[in-house]
Formats: sequence, C-alpha cells, structure tokens
Amino acid sequence: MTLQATLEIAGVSKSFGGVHAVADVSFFMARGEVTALIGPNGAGKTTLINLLTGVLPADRGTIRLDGRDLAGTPAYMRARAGIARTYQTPQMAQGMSVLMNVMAGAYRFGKHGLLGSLLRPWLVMADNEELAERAGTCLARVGVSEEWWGRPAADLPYGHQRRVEIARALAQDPKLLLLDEPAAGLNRSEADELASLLVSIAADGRAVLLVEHDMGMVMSISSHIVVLNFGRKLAEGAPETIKADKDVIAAYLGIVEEVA
Amino acid sequence: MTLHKTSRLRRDWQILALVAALLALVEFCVSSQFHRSVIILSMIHSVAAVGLTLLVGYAGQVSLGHGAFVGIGAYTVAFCLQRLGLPVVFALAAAVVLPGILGFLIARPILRLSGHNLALGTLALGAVFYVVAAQVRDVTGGLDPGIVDLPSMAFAGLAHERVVFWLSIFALCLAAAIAASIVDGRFGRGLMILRSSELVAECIGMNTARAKSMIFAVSASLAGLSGGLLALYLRSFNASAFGVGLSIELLMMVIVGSLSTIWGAMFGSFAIIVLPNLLEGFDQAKQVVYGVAMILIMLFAPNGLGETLFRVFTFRRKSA
Amino acid sequence: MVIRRALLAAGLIATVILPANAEDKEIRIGALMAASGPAAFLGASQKNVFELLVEQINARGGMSGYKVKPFFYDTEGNGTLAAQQFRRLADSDNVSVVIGPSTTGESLAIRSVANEMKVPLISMAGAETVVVPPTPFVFKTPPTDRIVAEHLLDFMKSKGIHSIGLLSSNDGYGQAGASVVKEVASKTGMKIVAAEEFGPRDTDMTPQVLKIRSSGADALLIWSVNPGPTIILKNAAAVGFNKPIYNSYGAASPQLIEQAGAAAENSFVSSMRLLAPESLPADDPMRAVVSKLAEDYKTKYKSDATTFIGHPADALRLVEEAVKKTGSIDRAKLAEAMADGISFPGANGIFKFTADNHNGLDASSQSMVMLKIQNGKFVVVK
Amino acid sequence: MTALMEVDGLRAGYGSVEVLHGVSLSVREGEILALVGANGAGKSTLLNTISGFIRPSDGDILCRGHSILGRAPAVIARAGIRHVPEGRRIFAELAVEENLMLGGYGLDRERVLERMKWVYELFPRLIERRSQAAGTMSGGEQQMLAIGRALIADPKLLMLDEPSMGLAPIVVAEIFKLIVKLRDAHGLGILLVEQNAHAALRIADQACVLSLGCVVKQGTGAALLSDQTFIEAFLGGRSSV
Amino acid sequence: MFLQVVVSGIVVGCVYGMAALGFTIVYNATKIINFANGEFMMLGGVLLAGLVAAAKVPIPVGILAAIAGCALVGWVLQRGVLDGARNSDPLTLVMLTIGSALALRGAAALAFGRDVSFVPEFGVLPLVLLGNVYIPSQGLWIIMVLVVVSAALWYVFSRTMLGKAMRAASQEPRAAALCGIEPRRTAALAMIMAGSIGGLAGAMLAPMSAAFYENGIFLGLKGFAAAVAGGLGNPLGAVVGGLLIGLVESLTSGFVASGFKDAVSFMLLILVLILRPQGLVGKAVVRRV
Repeated sequence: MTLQATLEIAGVSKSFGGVHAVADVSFFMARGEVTALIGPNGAGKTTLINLLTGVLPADRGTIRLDGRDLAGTPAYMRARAGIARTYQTPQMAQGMSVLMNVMAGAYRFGKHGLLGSLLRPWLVMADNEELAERAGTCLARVGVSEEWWGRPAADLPYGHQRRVEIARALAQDPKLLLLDEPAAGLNRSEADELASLLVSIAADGRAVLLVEHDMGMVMSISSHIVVLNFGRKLAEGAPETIKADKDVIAAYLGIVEEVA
Repeated sequence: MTLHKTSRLRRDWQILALVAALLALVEFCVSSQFHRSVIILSMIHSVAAVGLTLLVGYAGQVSLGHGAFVGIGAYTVAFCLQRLGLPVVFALAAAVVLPGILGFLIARPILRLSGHNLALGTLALGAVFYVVAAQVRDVTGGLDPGIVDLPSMAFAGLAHERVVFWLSIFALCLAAAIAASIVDGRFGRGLMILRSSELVAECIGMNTARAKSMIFAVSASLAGLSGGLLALYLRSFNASAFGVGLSIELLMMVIVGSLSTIWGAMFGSFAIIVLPNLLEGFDQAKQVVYGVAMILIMLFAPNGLGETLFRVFTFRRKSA
Repeated sequence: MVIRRALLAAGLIATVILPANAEDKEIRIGALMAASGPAAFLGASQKNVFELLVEQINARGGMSGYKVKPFFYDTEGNGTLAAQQFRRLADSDNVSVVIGPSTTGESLAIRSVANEMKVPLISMAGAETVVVPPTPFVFKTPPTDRIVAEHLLDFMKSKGIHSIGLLSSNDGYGQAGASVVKEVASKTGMKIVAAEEFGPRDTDMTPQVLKIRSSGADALLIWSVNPGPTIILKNAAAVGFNKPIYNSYGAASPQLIEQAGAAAENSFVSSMRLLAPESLPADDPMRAVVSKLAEDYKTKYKSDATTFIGHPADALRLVEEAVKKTGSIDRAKLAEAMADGISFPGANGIFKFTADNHNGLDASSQSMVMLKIQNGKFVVVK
Repeated sequence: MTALMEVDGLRAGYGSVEVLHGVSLSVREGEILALVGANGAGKSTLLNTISGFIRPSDGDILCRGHSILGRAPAVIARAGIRHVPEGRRIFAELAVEENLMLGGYGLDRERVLERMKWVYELFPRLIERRSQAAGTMSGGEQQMLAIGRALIADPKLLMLDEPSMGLAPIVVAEIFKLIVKLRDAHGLGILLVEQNAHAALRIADQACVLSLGCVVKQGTGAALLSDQTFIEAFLGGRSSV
Repeated sequence: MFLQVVVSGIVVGCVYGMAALGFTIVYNATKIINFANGEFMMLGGVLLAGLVAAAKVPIPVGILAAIAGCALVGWVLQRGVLDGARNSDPLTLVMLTIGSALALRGAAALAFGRDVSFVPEFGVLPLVLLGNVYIPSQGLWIIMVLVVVSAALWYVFSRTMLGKAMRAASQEPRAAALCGIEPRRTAALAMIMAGSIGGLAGAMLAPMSAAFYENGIFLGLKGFAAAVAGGLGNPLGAVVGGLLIGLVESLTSGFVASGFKDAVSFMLLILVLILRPQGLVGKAVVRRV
C-alpha cells in the first residue's frame, strides 16, 4: 500500500425507508489500480456508485477525493473534480452522433458557456475543434474506429455503445472512473478487450472502480476486491484471498440452512 | 476526421447565409402586400419557434405557455413606445431582456416539474398571463380595444411593411445565429444529453438546474423578441392574440418542423402560417385539419414532419 | 430543406402574378367576420345575413348594375388574422370595399392598414374609437357604445334612477361597454356604486349580484352578450333582487326570453329595432326595413334575427348607395362618396354619413328603442 | 409424459440486440427446473419471452404440446403459466387482499375465494395484513404476496424470477421451503431463475446454466452442485465454463 | 351573503368536480393526462342542444344520447389514437390529446354550427330556499348527479374487480398482464367511462350556461385545476378539488375582484403542482423499497 489513496470512503451509509442499501462501508482506492466491487444482486453496488458520484446524498460517512471531503458537493461539481462513470445500461443520447456524445463528455473542458457562445460564436468553432480532437483520441483508445464516429450513437450495437460510454467517461479525464457492469452483454473476445483497456486506463494513473459479475475479468485484472452483501462490506483483499474466502463463496453461491 | 468534426456549426452558418439571402430576395420580388405580410408573420413566428425548439427539442422541456412570453414582449414594446417614448431599438431590447429575466425567474420553480405536470403547469402559466393581460387594462388596454396605434415604422422612404420585413429578416437571422451557436457549442451538446437523461448530464459536469433555467430564459427572450416585432408590425393588438391558442400553435410549428434542428422551426412556422392563407375555404375545417394533422404527425413522424420528409427525401436520393 | 423553402417562396411569387380576372360590371365585396372563436356570437349570424343579402341584391340585378361577388373570411376574432385577411382581400381578391370585422379590437388592428392600402372598410365594431377621429377610408354601421349608453342612462334617469350597479363581462364587449358607461354616467351625474365583472363562460353570477344588491344601487345594468345576461337574470330572480334590471343591446335576442323565462319578466333591454318590428308604431321610418330583414332571415335560417345582423345589412346598403352615387367601383371614389352625405333609413337607425361622422349615426338617429319584457314578449316602451 | 412446457431453439432480444441465441429446455409436472447464470446471461429475457412480452425471432414455446407463440401476456397467464416477475411488482397502492383477488382476475369468484383461503394457509402472515396497502409490507412479505397472487389462478407452471433478491437469508430459506412444498404437495411445475445458485440447485430436480444467451450446462441439481468445476466457474470466470 | 357565495361556489365546484372526474379515471387507468377531456363536456352539451333544439328529442333521451355519443368518442380516441402510442414520451401523449381536442372541437363546429345554443332547464326539482340562501334547480340537479356519479365511481374503483384491475393496470401494467388483465382493454374502458361522465356533465351544464363548441378548453383547464388540487388519480380528491376551486373562485369574485378569479384558480394549480404534487387532500404514497 505504497500508493497514494485517490478515493477514501469511511463509514458510508444510505437507507431507503428503513432498508439499509449501503451500511457502514469503508475502503480506499489507489490511483493506477483497478479495484473491483462485487456482490450478489441487490447488495448495494449501484447505490454506492450513486453515493460516490453525488447523485444520492449519503446519510452518514465521509467520501474524500485526493484528500478533499466531498460532502455537500453536488454531482456536477464532483464530475468537474474528476469523477466519471458509466451506467448499467448504456445511456446514449438520442439524436447525437458518436463523436458528439463523447465531445459532450468533455463538457468540463469546453471554454464557452451559454453566454460565451452567444457573444463570440467564432470561438465556439475553435473550442469544438479542440474538444473533437480530445473526443477522437478517446474513441480511438477504446477501439471505436472512425467510420462509426458520425453515426447516431443510439443505433450502435450494444458492445460499441459500451465502448463509446467508456470513451465519454475518459473524455472527462477523470481521476476516478466508476464502471457499472461494463462487461454485461459482451461476448468473450469483447470482454477480453475491455479487460486490457481497463488495465491500460488504470496505468494512466487513474483509479478505476469496477462493478462486475464477470468473475473471470474481476479476478484477472483487479488488484483489490471489495465484496458487498446486504449493503455491508463482507470481505476485502487481493483476488486470491477473496477466492478462498468461505464467507464470500457462501454469499455468492447462496448458502441456505437446511431446506426440505 | 474533418467529416464529422466541427462542420456542424460551419454548415449551420452556411444555411443561415442562404436563408438570409433568400429572404432578402423575396423582399425585393414580392409586391403584394398580402404575400409580404404572410412572409413577415411567418418570420416573426419563426423567431419564437426557434427559441421553443431549443427548449422543447434540445433540452426536452415542454412548454405549453410560450404565448405568454410573446405577449410580454409585445406589451413591453407598446409600453416603451407609448408610455416611455423610447426609441424602437430600446423598446425591442426591452422586449428581449424582460421576458428573459422573467423566464429565468419562473424556470426554477416550474422546471422542477417534468412530463405531464410540466405541460399542465406551463399551460396554466399561459392561461394566467392571458387573464392578467385581459384584466390589467391600465397597461394592456384589455381585450377591447387593447393596444392601439403604435407608431408606423416607415423610415427613410421605406413603407412600414418593408421596414418590418427587413427588421424581421434581421431578427430571424439573429435568432438562428444565436440558436446555432448554442446548439453547436458545448452547452448545446450538454442540453441534448440532458434531454436523454438528467443523470448523465449531471455526471458529465453540467449544472442541470442552472442549464434548464438558462435555456428557458433564452427561449423566453426569443419569444419576447417575436412578440416585440409582432407589436411593431401590427400596431394595434389585444390580449386575445396571446391566448392558449398561440402557445399551442408555436408548439405545433416546432413539431411540424423538427424537434432536432433549429431549421425545422422555420419550416414549421412557414407551413402553419402560409397554408391557411393559401388554401381556399380552409377556414371551416381548419381546426379539424390541424387536430388530425397533429395526431398523424405525432403517431407517424414524432421527430417532426419536416425532418421526416427530409430524411425520406435524402434516403431516396441516396438509394437511387 | 432550403430547396423546399425556395419552392414555397416561388409558389408565393407565382400567386402574385396570377391575373385577377375581372368580369364586366362586377363589384367585389370582401367580408371579414368572426364566424368562429370567442366572438362567434356576432360573426356567425352576420355571415349568414351577408350571404342572404348578397343573394337578394344579385337577384334584383346587383348594385346599379354591378353584380356582387362576395369574398368571405373567418377572422376567428383574431386581429392579427383579420389584418392578414384584409390584405388578402385588398391585394389578391382585389375587392372594392371590405365589410367587417365584427369586433372593435380587430377593426382597430385593421384601421391603419385600410387607410394605407386605400381600401374602404365598413366596420361592425361597437366602439367609437374606430371612427373617432374619422380616417378617410374607415366607416362603421353599428351605433356606438356611447349612443347605447346614453340612451340607457337617459331612460333610467327619466325613471328616477340615480345609482347603478354595473355588471359586465370581462370579454371585449363587456370591457368596452363598461368604460363607456362609466364615462357617460359621470357626465350625466349618475353614480356607479358597484362595478363587477364575470367571465363569458361562467355559470353562476350570484356572488356579483349579491355584491351589487348590498351596494344599494337603484338598478342593475348588465353589459354582456348571452348567455351571461340570462344567467344573471335567473340568479337575480332567485336571490330576490327587486330593483329594475337593464340590459345592453348585446343581450337583445329572443333567446333571452326563451332561456330566462319568468326571470326576464319586467326587465329592460336597450335594443335596435330589429328585435321587435311588430311592436313598432306603423309610422316608424325604419319599420319596413327591419321587418323585411327579420322576416327574410327567419325564413332562410329558421332562427330568430339577432340585433347584430343589422350591421352588415346597413353596411351593404351604404355600399349600394355609394355605388349609386358615383356610378363607379373605384375604391377611392367609393370612400369619398361614403363620407359625402349618404343618408338612408337602415336597421340601426337613420344614417347620415358625413366627413365628420363616419358612423352616420348620432343621438338623433333614433337608433335605439327601449324594450321591456312583458308576458314573454319584447314591448317597446317610452 | 409430455412436458408441461417446452422451449425449443428460442431466439429473442430487444430491438436489434439478440440476447437469447437458441435456448431449449423443458419443465415437467412436479419438477423444479433451476435456471442459473450470471447477470446479463438472458434469464429474465427468457421468462419475458415465455410470458409473451417479447416476440421471439425464432423457435417455439409449447404449453402441453400446444404452441403459445404470439399470444398476449394476459392470454398466456390465463392458460396456466404464471410468471412472478423480478422485483415482485405487487400493486403497491392496493390492499393485500385486493392484490390476491386480482391474481384470479376473470375467474369464477367462488373458486378465487376458495383458493385465497388456501393461499392464506400457505402464507399465514398475509392474513394479518389483508387490508393493508401492499406497498407498506416488508420485502419478504411482498415476495410471498407476489407468489400468492400467482397461485390464486391455480396455475400448472410457476415461473419465479429471482425470488430471493434483496431478502434476508432467513426469509430466503422460508421462501425456498415453500417452493419445495408447492412441488411436493401440489405437483406444480416450477421454473426457478436464481442468482443464489447454491440454494436453487439444492432444491432443483433439473438445472440449466445459461451463459451469454446459451445453455452451457444441464443436469440434475445435485450433480451440478457436486461438480467442482461448476463452482469454480461460477466464481472464477466464464471462459472455463 | 357569505353563505350564498359559498353555495354558489359549491354548485360551480360540482361542475369542476365532474370535469375533474374524467381526468382522474383516465389517469387512474393509464397514467395519461387527457387534454381532450374538456371536449367531452363540450360535446355532451352540444349534442344535447342539437338533439333537443333541432330534432325535438325529449330531454332524458337527449341526455342518454349525449352520454352514448361521448362514450363512443372516448372509445375511438383510445383505440384509434392513444393505443398506438402507449410507450411514447409525455410530449407525444400531450400533443396527441391536444390534437384530438382540436379535432373534436372542429368537428363539433362543423356538425352543430358555431352558434351558442341553449337547452331548457330540466325542471322537476324545485328551487330551494333556505333562509335567504337559495340553490337553483339546475344546481340541485348537478349536485345530485355528482353525488351519484362519484359514489358510483368510488364503488367501481374500490369495490369491484374491474375497478381494481384498472388501478392495477396503471400501477404495474406488466404485472397486471401477468394476472390476466388486458391493459389495453382497461384503458379503453376508462376512456369510455370518462367520455360518458363528460357527456353527462356537459348535458347537465348546458341549461346553466349555453352549449358552445369552444367550451371545452375552459372546462378542461378548470377540470385540471380541480383534479390536481385534489390529487390526481383519486376520485374523491377530484370532487373535493372541484369544490375547492369553485369556492376559491366564488369567494374571489364575491369579495376580491371578479375579473381575476380565473387567474387565481390557475395560480392555485401551478402552486399545487410545484409544492404539493400529491394534491391538497391526497397523501404521498408510502412505499418500501
């Protein structure tokens, strides 16, 4: 644990109407590493992502990004501070091309807001060039070739949408990248490509949080695994430790006391 | 790479130049006052429709009350000219600024609503404006007589209509230019994301609450500009011009045109203003035709009739 | 997209060039009426009578030999639309004169256009602002609200009434009326002790009636078109309102009696003669005109005449007289003739159009009669 | 003996995305078929296709030998195939008893009341809550209600989608006990979709492992459970499955 | 005077309540806000006026015919227009119902003319005078009909399987289908019910204020205000909301300024939408996740 903690969460809890979706969860993530968050359905993984991005406010606990407490920071400010995410089902905006979707991801790097675009439209063009450049780099990196860039993103095949979504998140140049089941619906070779992409993204010096059910991928690329069950942290550690953990096996396969 | 890069804004500027040139040409060619007035009205409504396209089409926020902002713009111009004796330029500026500010202030509470409730809320807002405009007779003159005899715009030997024509061309191009720079810039891309999902927009760093207020204000300003021009053109008008019917008509212009390009709004307003004026005996069946057309468009061309026609047209050409 | 717009523009341009084929001896007359929309109560019957009269005029050979070719557009009570249609009538349909529109707001919206395009306009609006001060090309045939208000208030004063509760609709008709009544009242020394409004689609005006009752007014004056007055009469009867009730000409229609029934009994309506031709004295100068109009209307449309159909009838008569006078259908000449002492007994009174009075009516024109509802009938009272 | 329900070479998906690439399986009377697999393997898609929400692009679904392809969901439900959807989907604003009554919508009222008694016997906890708004109950009770609602119509085949999701282990145990009881005492055919593979396999007669829209392993529950490579696969990655 | 103002507010409120019931039913069964609902009332009045005045049909028969006509229109609207757009976004649905409203209004104008037409009062019931407070005969009719209709609706939605099925289908359409309920059928049924109630209400209203083809917008807006104030989806709330709006308007015109009463009720609508979307009388649905 020589690496600096990019994200520290301590004692974070969230409940909905008496049900503890996330209860007292603490762990930290280092830059340059893939951390995996696993657990059965309904264990609170997506809720945790929502808490980290600020979409939901936490009931208790602290979340720190590079040592800065994020309490009370709205989602858009956290995004500007360097947290990017993807979604369980890809969220491609209707009526926008692939390139535009990714350019939209670079929102925080645009120099001109509403007033700017009204007053000096020529600067918008320069701005656009720059953002398109950035978006193009990200798309190339996730392996979406140029012939796709002009197409409506929502019409793309599923696997491509997943990649575009990662490109959009990369365009935010995040310190922390949260991926919500990025391999769902991908075939083997696509999943393998994704795995190596994630490793290379982490190698940039970003912290990557991977929520995934594909254990093959999880075990092969993450340096650290956090297991949630019923909103609580069940176990934490290196892949080998987790694989051998009795509690984890029980929770994942579901051990039920004598039946029938 | 350049193909899908930044050509959008440049292309929009080119279209704009073409439109401006075409309208100027029309100004010189059309001699009939009637046809001239049809085109003027189309252009004036286009200004508001372009603004509404930004709000409904790009940001995904329905407004069934934009007629109110047109009305506020019109009364502002009348007030500035008749009561304050301000020059036309200032009156028009006020007609842009005041609805903009009002729009910004109203947007916060009203845009907390969404979907059906937003439609209901804005509809009620438009209705409130109508009632107030009809009742505050000290300012508006009520329903009868309303605002009477604003000064003629005749200027340097040009007749009233021709001056308004040029003014409308200018206003429409201005509106289109503003809209193009918004939608083709990062703010516009943010809005399109917002339309699909507010969550995603927040998570790419957009302050969605503020963005919605801003775009509401912009569309209110453009509606106000449209109202100001309308007032200058008509010279006499009353509150009945700004009822719920106008709001629905504006929305129809957007839908008939396109929800996803600002140029559709122009097509829509020309279609809605020109058609009833060209077809004989259309009056009787107008409402039925409008209603049925609206249903058919929403069922079969929900992206806008203009856009669907355009797609079919280009598709045919490509496959031919 | 651009191509389509170009086509559209080309289409527009093409229609400009289309020749306006004028036959010999034909006068083109435009009509703008609010046949639908909030003012449809005016325009719908006006449209009917316009068609009826044009038919009759052509049947007897036209206006001084000119066959009438009518052009009708529905303004929907919308001034913007009316102005459009006016331009269309003037430019594309090439009419000599335009009759309408039905409401004051629309007429005001058109007034400057008519003068600029130099096309005579004979409005059917109530408010005097349309023709005061007179402009060269704009005329009107209904008595002004002022004439009606003066007639009403004079009559009320003669009956010993000094304070009035005014109840007006908040639409254009009511708003314009209310302000004139207030003005006339202050001139004649009557007091308006309560002034209330109601919406044209309201169903119960009891609160307003009660407010007026508690104000202690000597009489209730209603300024609205139906169905408002009907509902108010019923409300008033039900709460036992025992002061006299007066209505403006907007309520003057047989439906008032039909609908309000006993509640209408003994109330007054200031009206043009059209409503009760049979109760007019035989020597009344307008009796012949209004009897024929009312009868013809009833025969053709199977419903009773409203007071509003007098406006287009008188307007057509004005055109006819002007054509007779000049022998031409030239717009400017017609307008000139109209302002030059044309005089005739019409449905709305004895007209005398002059350069100063483009309405042709004043307090001495005998436009109005006071009707009282007795035993379910309108009776002229003095 | 013919199968209660047979799925043959089913291909289906959403829009242009095909999720099921030719799935075949069958459920017999008095038998629990457990369908396990990772998220996104297509389990819910399969159930939604069987109950008529998704039109398959290829393949056939037979109910006691008759094809039910292309029927509306309501018709399939009345034919005796009852689907308890993921997330329970009870009518939150209606009372518990009203929920149960609606399970027997369109059936003879007497029969429904009779069956309701039976359901209350199965789930005594629902009796106490009969007039309470269903949305106010705990997750476990809601799951019981969802199953009870399906049972009212006296179905031949019950399809349960993730009945253990989000429930505490003790409640899960209770529900699984009940599933076994429904098979043993009442002879229902049950298609059980579960993440909780261990629990599902322990009570299943037959089991299928679905991966990426294909059936990759089939056998008795016990056999799969004792298959060490299966457990390894489940935790250790898909490539080896 | 205060009491009389209250009574007149109640009568008007009952009219608004009727307008609100139609929304409520359709919303209950489909979660669609039907902007054409006011047109049902307009049609009811215009149909009755047309039949009574032109065809000399006796009033009771006319009322039945108006109800049947509006029910048919409702069915056509659901089957022909809304069914085709079940999964559309709110904008599409809003525009579809507005388009339908326009078409209905235009059709009514074409078929029955653009004149204001009158229907005689139903009579039979007396005019009630309590001290110096009176209730008009037609007002009594309206109050009675509203009581009967809302009681019937309450019964249907809380006591019959059909009503429960309709509510179920709107809450969880898929789960309802899994229970053997056909959401399409319940939606069509709801629209038929809304049409019938609208037709009935329009017919009841016709003698009080004339039947006119443009009445629908006004009644529709007031109906929204009432339905929202009472909490959308709750028939009882719709009636209470109607009474509330009627009272507020009546008090405004009795004691403040009559010209602004419409603005007051629409402001109320906006405020309720923003501050208490569950309605003034409704309570937020508590749900455990």
